[in-house]
Amino acid sequence: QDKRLETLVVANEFGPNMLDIHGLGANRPAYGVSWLAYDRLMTYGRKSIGDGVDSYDFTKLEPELAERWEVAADGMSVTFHLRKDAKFHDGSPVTADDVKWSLDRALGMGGFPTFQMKAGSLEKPEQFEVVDAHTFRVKLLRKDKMTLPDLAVPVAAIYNAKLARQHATAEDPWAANWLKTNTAGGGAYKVASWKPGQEIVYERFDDWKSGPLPKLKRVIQRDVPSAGNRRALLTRGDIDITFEMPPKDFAEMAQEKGNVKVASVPAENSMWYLGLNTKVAPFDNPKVRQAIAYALPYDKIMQNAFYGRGMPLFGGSGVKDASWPQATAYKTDIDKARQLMKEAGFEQGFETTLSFDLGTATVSEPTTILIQESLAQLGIKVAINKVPGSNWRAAITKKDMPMLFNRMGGWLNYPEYFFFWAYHGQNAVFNTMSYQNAELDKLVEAARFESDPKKYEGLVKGFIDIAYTEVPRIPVAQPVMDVAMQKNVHGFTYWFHLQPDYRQLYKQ
Amino acid sequence: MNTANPALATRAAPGRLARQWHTLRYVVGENPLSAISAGLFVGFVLLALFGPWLAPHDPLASHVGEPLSPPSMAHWFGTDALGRDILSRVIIATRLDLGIAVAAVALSFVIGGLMGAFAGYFGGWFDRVSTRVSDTIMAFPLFVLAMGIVAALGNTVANIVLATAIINLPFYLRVARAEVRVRREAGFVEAARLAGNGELRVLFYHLIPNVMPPMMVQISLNMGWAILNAAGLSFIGLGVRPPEAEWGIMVAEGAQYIVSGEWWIALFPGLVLMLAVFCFNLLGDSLRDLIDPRRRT
Amino acid sequence: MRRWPCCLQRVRIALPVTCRARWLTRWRGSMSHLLEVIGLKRWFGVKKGGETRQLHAVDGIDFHIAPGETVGLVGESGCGKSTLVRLLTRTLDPSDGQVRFRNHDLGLIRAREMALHAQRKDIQMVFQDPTDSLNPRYTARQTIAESVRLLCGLRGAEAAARVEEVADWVGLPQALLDRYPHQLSGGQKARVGIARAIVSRPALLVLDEPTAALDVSVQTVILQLLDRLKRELDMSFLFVSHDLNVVRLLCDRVLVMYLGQVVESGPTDAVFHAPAHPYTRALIASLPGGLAGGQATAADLLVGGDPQSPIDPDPNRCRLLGRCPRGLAPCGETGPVLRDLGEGRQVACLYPAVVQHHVRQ
Amino acid sequence: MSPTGKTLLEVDRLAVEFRTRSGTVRALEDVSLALAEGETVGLVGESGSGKSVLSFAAMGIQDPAARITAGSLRFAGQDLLAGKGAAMKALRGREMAMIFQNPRVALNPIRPVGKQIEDVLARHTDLHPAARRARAVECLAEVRIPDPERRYAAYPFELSGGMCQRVMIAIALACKPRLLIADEPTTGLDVTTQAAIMRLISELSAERRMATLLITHDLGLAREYCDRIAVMHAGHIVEVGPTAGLFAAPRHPYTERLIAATPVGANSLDELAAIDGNLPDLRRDDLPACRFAERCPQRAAVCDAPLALLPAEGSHRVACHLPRKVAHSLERKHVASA
Amino acid sequence: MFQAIIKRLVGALPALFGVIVVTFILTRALPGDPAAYFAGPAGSQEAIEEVRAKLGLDRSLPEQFVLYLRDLARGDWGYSLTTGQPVLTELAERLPASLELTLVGLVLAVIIAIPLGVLAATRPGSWIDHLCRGITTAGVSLPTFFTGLLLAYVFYFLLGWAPSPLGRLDPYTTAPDFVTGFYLIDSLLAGDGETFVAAASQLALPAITLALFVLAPLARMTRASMLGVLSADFIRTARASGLHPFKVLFTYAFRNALLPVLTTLGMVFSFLLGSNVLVEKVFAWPGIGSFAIEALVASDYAPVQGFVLAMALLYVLLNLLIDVAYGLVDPRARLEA
Ligand SMILES: Nc1ncnc2c1ncn2[C@@H]1O[C@H](COP(=O)(O)OP(=O)(O)OP(=O)(O)O)[C@@H](O)[C@H]1O
Ligand SMILES: Nc1ncnc2c1ncn2[C@@H]1O[C@H](COP(=O)(O)OP(=O)(O)OP(=O)(O)O)[C@@H](O)[C@H]1O
Ligand SMILES: [Mg+2]
Ligand SMILES: [Mg+2]
Repeated sequence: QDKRLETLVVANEFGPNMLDIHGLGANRPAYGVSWLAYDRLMTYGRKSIGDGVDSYDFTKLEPELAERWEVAADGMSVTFHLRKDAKFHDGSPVTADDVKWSLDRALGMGGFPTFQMKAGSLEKPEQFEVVDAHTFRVKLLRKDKMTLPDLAVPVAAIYNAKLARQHATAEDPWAANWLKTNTAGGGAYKVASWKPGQEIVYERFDDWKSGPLPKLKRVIQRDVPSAGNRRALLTRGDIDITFEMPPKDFAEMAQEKGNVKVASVPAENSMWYLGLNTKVAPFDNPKVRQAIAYALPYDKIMQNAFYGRGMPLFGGSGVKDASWPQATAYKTDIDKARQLMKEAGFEQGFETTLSFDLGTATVSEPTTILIQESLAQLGIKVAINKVPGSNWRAAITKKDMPMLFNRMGGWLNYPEYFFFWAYHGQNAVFNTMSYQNAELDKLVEAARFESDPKKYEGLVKGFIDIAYTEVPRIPVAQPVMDVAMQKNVHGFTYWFHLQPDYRQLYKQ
Repeated sequence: MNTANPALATRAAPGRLARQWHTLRYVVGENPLSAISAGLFVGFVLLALFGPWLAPHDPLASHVGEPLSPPSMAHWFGTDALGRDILSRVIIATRLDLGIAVAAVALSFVIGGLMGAFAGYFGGWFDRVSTRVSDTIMAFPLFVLAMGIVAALGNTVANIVLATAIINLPFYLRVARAEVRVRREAGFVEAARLAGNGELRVLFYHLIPNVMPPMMVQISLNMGWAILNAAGLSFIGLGVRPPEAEWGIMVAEGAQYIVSGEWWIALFPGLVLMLAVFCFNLLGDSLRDLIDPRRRT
Repeated sequence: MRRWPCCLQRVRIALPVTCRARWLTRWRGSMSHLLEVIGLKRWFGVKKGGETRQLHAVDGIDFHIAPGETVGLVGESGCGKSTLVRLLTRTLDPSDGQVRFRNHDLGLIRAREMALHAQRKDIQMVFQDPTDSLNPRYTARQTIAESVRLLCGLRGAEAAARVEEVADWVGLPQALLDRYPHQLSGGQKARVGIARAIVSRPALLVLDEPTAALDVSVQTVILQLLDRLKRELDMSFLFVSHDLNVVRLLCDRVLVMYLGQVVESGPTDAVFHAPAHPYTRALIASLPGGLAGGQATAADLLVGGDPQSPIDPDPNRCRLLGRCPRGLAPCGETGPVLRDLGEGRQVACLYPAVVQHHVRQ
Repeated sequence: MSPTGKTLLEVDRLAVEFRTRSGTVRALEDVSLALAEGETVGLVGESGSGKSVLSFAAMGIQDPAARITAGSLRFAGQDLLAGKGAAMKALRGREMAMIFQNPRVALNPIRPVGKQIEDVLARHTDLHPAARRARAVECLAEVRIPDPERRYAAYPFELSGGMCQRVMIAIALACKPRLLIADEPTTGLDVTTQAAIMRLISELSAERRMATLLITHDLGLAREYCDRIAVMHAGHIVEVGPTAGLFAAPRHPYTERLIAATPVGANSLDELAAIDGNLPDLRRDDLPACRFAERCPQRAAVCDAPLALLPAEGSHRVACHLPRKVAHSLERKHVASA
Repeated sequence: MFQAIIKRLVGALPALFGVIVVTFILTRALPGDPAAYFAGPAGSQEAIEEVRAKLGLDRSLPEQFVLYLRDLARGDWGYSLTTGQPVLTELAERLPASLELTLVGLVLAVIIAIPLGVLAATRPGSWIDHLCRGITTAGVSLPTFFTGLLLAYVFYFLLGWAPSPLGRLDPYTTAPDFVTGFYLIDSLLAGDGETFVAAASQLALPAITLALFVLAPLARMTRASMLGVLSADFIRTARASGLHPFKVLFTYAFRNALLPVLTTLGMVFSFLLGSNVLVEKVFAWPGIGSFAIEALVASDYAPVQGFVLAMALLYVLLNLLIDVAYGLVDPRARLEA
């Protein structure tokens, strides 16, 4: 029985596809592996948000591998002092050299890690400097308030450079191949075994020094693709915790009186939205976009697709503050929508296609069907296109879908961060609407480096207002991170990367 | 022309019809399952034809007020997550599902049947090539091939039909080829040649009409299989697009509600799907009864 | 003789006599032969143990049929009778040799093209199994009508009238014309088969065991029908059978085949009363009633078990060797060839039984 | 040529029916026939007259659809139908054996022929395996199969039709039965092979004083090999008598016609006479008492009266109200002698 | 015999080549862009092009095909991009899971279907016959995923008789040492009864799901061929020789009836391998079917190609096996040397 109390059985829809978060094509569960098997220099603080649920605190940074750190007086560099007793899983000590190698690697691997580092203005290897074995310095390119937070995200994991170098080759200087299937970290958990597509088993690293020793000795994380099965497993007590169920299941389990409880935390900095491609007629016409924003059956969607597991991002009363995400002022008003359509010259309606990612079908499908039904009132004939996951990214990159229902979130909880990627005229992949607005661009760029809170609030309100008036994307709901677990599981913490953190979990 | 084609020979029809009617009655009478399947078949055809008029509700209209309501007098099969009437959706889906099955089977029947008949009759390189083609298709795990085709070409109804037709092709090819080969040497074929029939005439007027019965059995069995196939594709998300009602999708959607106790969402479409396949399978058996009572299965 | 509709004659006359020069130059044999077969061979490739070997189904056959003559062909099962028939009716291509019909070498026409050839209607055939040879999906009328249409070129009412006339001719009641084969009795099916074969009034009718599948009681009727047709329509018959009694009653001349070759031929009575070849003797001896008045002895029966294999037989060896009650050493060294015995008789045996002059009773 | 020994098989007023989808077929009605030891009896008749049904019923291997509705079967005094055919099961294969037409398909295609003989031996004797094998080879030798040792392991498809028929005879005779039923044993074989097989059967039955029921539709064959002949028509035995007498003076019009239709001894086609009409449909409810009546040229009012096999002369018996008088018998002689 | 087997294998080469070509074309036609997929959510156009070059996808199709063939010839089936493992290793790891499931399903089906078929054939037209037919046809009419879900719901969720649908073993049992990859066999080899029971109970529901699906073709074929054989002449001979009814039924009839059943068995097996895809998804079974779906969705060419090729090879081998088995039963069909 003790063994059971120290073992956590997790079921998720699908597991990691590799063990290296820097790897080409690493999926989201791989972030979770990185989070547990590797340490970072710093981590975020935690705060209780009631109901025995914790959330990370993005305003607070706390030590992990670094005991402490100090920002230089000019504000252009930060010096980290590493824990002297920290060890990697193979027993070798953690040194500044490892840190440098790791951060260099994040820049050198290209793709997602590089992109994420760049978000914190970490762009060049020269920025990373080994001072001595246990002292490490990061030089800043500019005074970016996101630099330090960005060193606490999963991408900034610290690798065992000595071990990894043994597996590096000339073509593969970063040992990418080896690290795909092996870990070289010093995190709280070791990967005891991994069978891709089946399960990953973690075992506690008893020598872990970067925080209080976790209570769970062993975590078995199985892939169970069928949500129904996961729910059954949980209800019957065969697993301890599971995620990513249809909202309806969470809604029901939260109501049920059984042995299951549901923790839910609104996911920061993210939203479900209906994107309208501003490069495709008639969505290049703001009136049409507004008409659609008025025609969406918000309440129906909340009730029948989200089962209330989401924060409404509609029906607000205008942009009053800089909080993010916040509600738009739109609410379902077909007459107004008709009026706008008439003004735009589309009284007769038109035909278009609404796409969504098959992987999100549990929410997207009912939503799009409701949208389709509702837009029919404006004479808009919508064909629904389910795009399998593999095609989704290709399609998004191409930006040729006229309408899409999608979810977007950012790790670093700043509105300008979100807007930079999702609305800015640089036209990043996430600007799925190909939206261009010079004025908005200016406001977003300014906000990033604005240190005066008052001015900052003004800038933020400014770009939110533009985005909500022009509505290239119509926010629908802020997703909620739901987790269902046995009542004897405690200590759940919400993290921005949405992956479970077993270090704080315990069974009682 | 008229006399060469038995289907057009109305003069002889009464005797034959009467006889077949008699056999049919016998087969049905002796085997209750055949009677059931025949009844079901008629039912499904009627549903497919008149579904839109029979459905009590608008199958596409959502009723947010009554989502997931269990079967009741108003909604015999209950409603789904969007409050849509499942009975109506099941009824409407009949046309699409049967349509897919019929189209796919017709396609593979015509192409596979002709290829097989030619291969069986003329032999030679065409035989070798078409046998290779069918071997190649058979060497695939068939469902995976269908998945691949739909995934590659896009999940439209046309592509589902195409994929289903392709994986069914070898069966028709083989049946037609084997049956033609058996009969190629039959006395009546030789006799037809002596009567001055050219090769193509022999094939089309004498052989093909005679291999139709075994092909019919194959058709009926394949219909069921085609429906299952389309449903399977829907289940893994490669099926028909929403909000089109299709049995497979409805089951797949309903599957996630089973555990939470909303069994009706998956159960009714699943049952109807099963009934349809069941009916076609039994029908195939009964056809076989009609054709060859002794080898009945 | 019954009056045939003039249309038929018209068709016949209208047929162009395509005499290719080649045929003329190769023309030999006497004009009196309707059909002449010269050195006809048909081999089938069979795969055995990876290599292809030749099965000599018909292995060098010579014979002829005169107009109006009825020739019987007997021989044991598998000796190549049907193959020979198919070669003559041109549904199978010969490997070698000639099939001369009215002095044209029909063997040169590919079997596939024969269907549309002008001579098609002059050689017709009645099949062994009346059930198998009727398309189960055609009524009797459709079956006969097809021949009328394709062979006589008749259409519409003319054709319909013709079908009924032929049905009359073979004694098939009009009421049965609209029945499918499975609704007809064996004798009736046989009549349909015969009717179909004679619509075009062929010069040569080949009958491959036409009564083998019939009951005795029906067989008699069919035989008598055939006999009548032969006389009244002035056709030549090649009558294949393994019922020697039937051959004896119907045929003028008989050919005895063994393993792809003709081993004896001659006028029926003569062959029956004084068979020269040991195989013929055995054949006749095994008839109930026996050889020439019950004098059959065990010595006349074949010994041993199985016949030799028709696959790549040794040409320098008598094919009966091993079953022949005499079987002498030279038989293993020279393959016997057909030689004349006088009185129109031929035999292929090194030691034929002495042929006594036969006195008809 | 009356029965020489004691009666072995006795069929008494047997009636067999088939229930089919289109009505009840009364395949046998009131059939009586007796076989004595060492005697060979021929059973002749048109196709469908019920010869096979009778023989199958005698062996107890009839179709599941068949029902024996009346009559009895006795073998050496034992009632074969008693106790759900228990006696029959005990005797079948040991005391009574049967061979069929189409020997090639009548043997198990995937079992060596020797093994098939052994199966019978294993069932009916208690020979140990080695002896069984030896006996099986011996059986093969008994039916004059050359090289029996080698043929023991042969499969039916490796043997010619004649050989297969010999194997079948070997299987039937393996346990030295007292009764052999041969249902058209030579149909489908070549004339020469046919003669050899028939000789073999008659030699063996003479050797073992075995009663033989030879079923055939070839009158010539029956005439050559049988002591007595029974003529069947539409499920009735219409005439039975010693061979010579029956051929010389057939009493029943059907027998007469049958003989007339057989080309065996005829000298020209014109001598042959066909039998009009077909066998009546045995499903009919209104079958006349004499089932030949509807085909009979001399049908009279009396023909509607019930009918039984009545003695005509010696052991010659006939079921006809108007049998031919001896004097009226056919002029034609069916002996092909000079 | 050996030669004949080689000949058969060589004869299968064209079909295999066909499979390779078709798979190659199909995978390239998949609309997903692997380069876009692997460049990650934030990949810019240049990043995507870079990845494309890395994957060799910038070359012309024929060039890619030739390279692929060359690698195959060297025994290199490529790497799965999603898992980073060599495809062969992945297949070798997952194939036993699928095979074990399929075989157990097949054995289950055979154990039920063949007696049912024989029973039905010995009493054609009886209520037993109709019942058999009804049951088996109902089985084949159920979509496998529906059956699986239903079974899991009833026997696991409602009744609690079956263990959780969590793959090959419950989380608290460790897998036996790898010998054959079949847990049932490996656990027995290791003498670990507990693991055996655990593995067997995990197998039960998915195997039943599969078995239900193929019950019908097997029972139907058994019945038909049994009926055909029972009315054959040689059965009459056997009965006339007084052989015991059981001997007639089994040694004579059944062995002959087995022949077409064997052929069906081969077809059924390849069918099962196909339907595995769905069943594995329902029961979280770590077989190659689920592997193939994932790879297909990720447009990960190498595993899809590898999977199909492996299945095709399996199919060829299976047919060979059946031919050999056929020859064992039927002397007429023995493979000629
Ligand atoms: N298409 C073929 N391919 C190979 N062999 C063949 C073919 N047709 C016939 N044969 C062989 O040729 C030989 C002669 O066959 P054929 O049918 O002519 O004999 P038959 O004398 O008509 O026999 P039966 O009396 O049984 O009808 C046989 O050994 C047969 O197996
Ligand atoms: N299983 C059956 N079902 C219905 N009727 C049957 C069945 N078996 C035989 N009969 C009928 O019984 C009658 C006698 O058949 P049987 O087989 O004994 O004839 P036969 O004299 O042996 O003929 P043949 O010479 O053709 O073998 C026929 O009318 C036949 O239709
Ligand atoms: Mg022949
Ligand atoms: Mg019979």
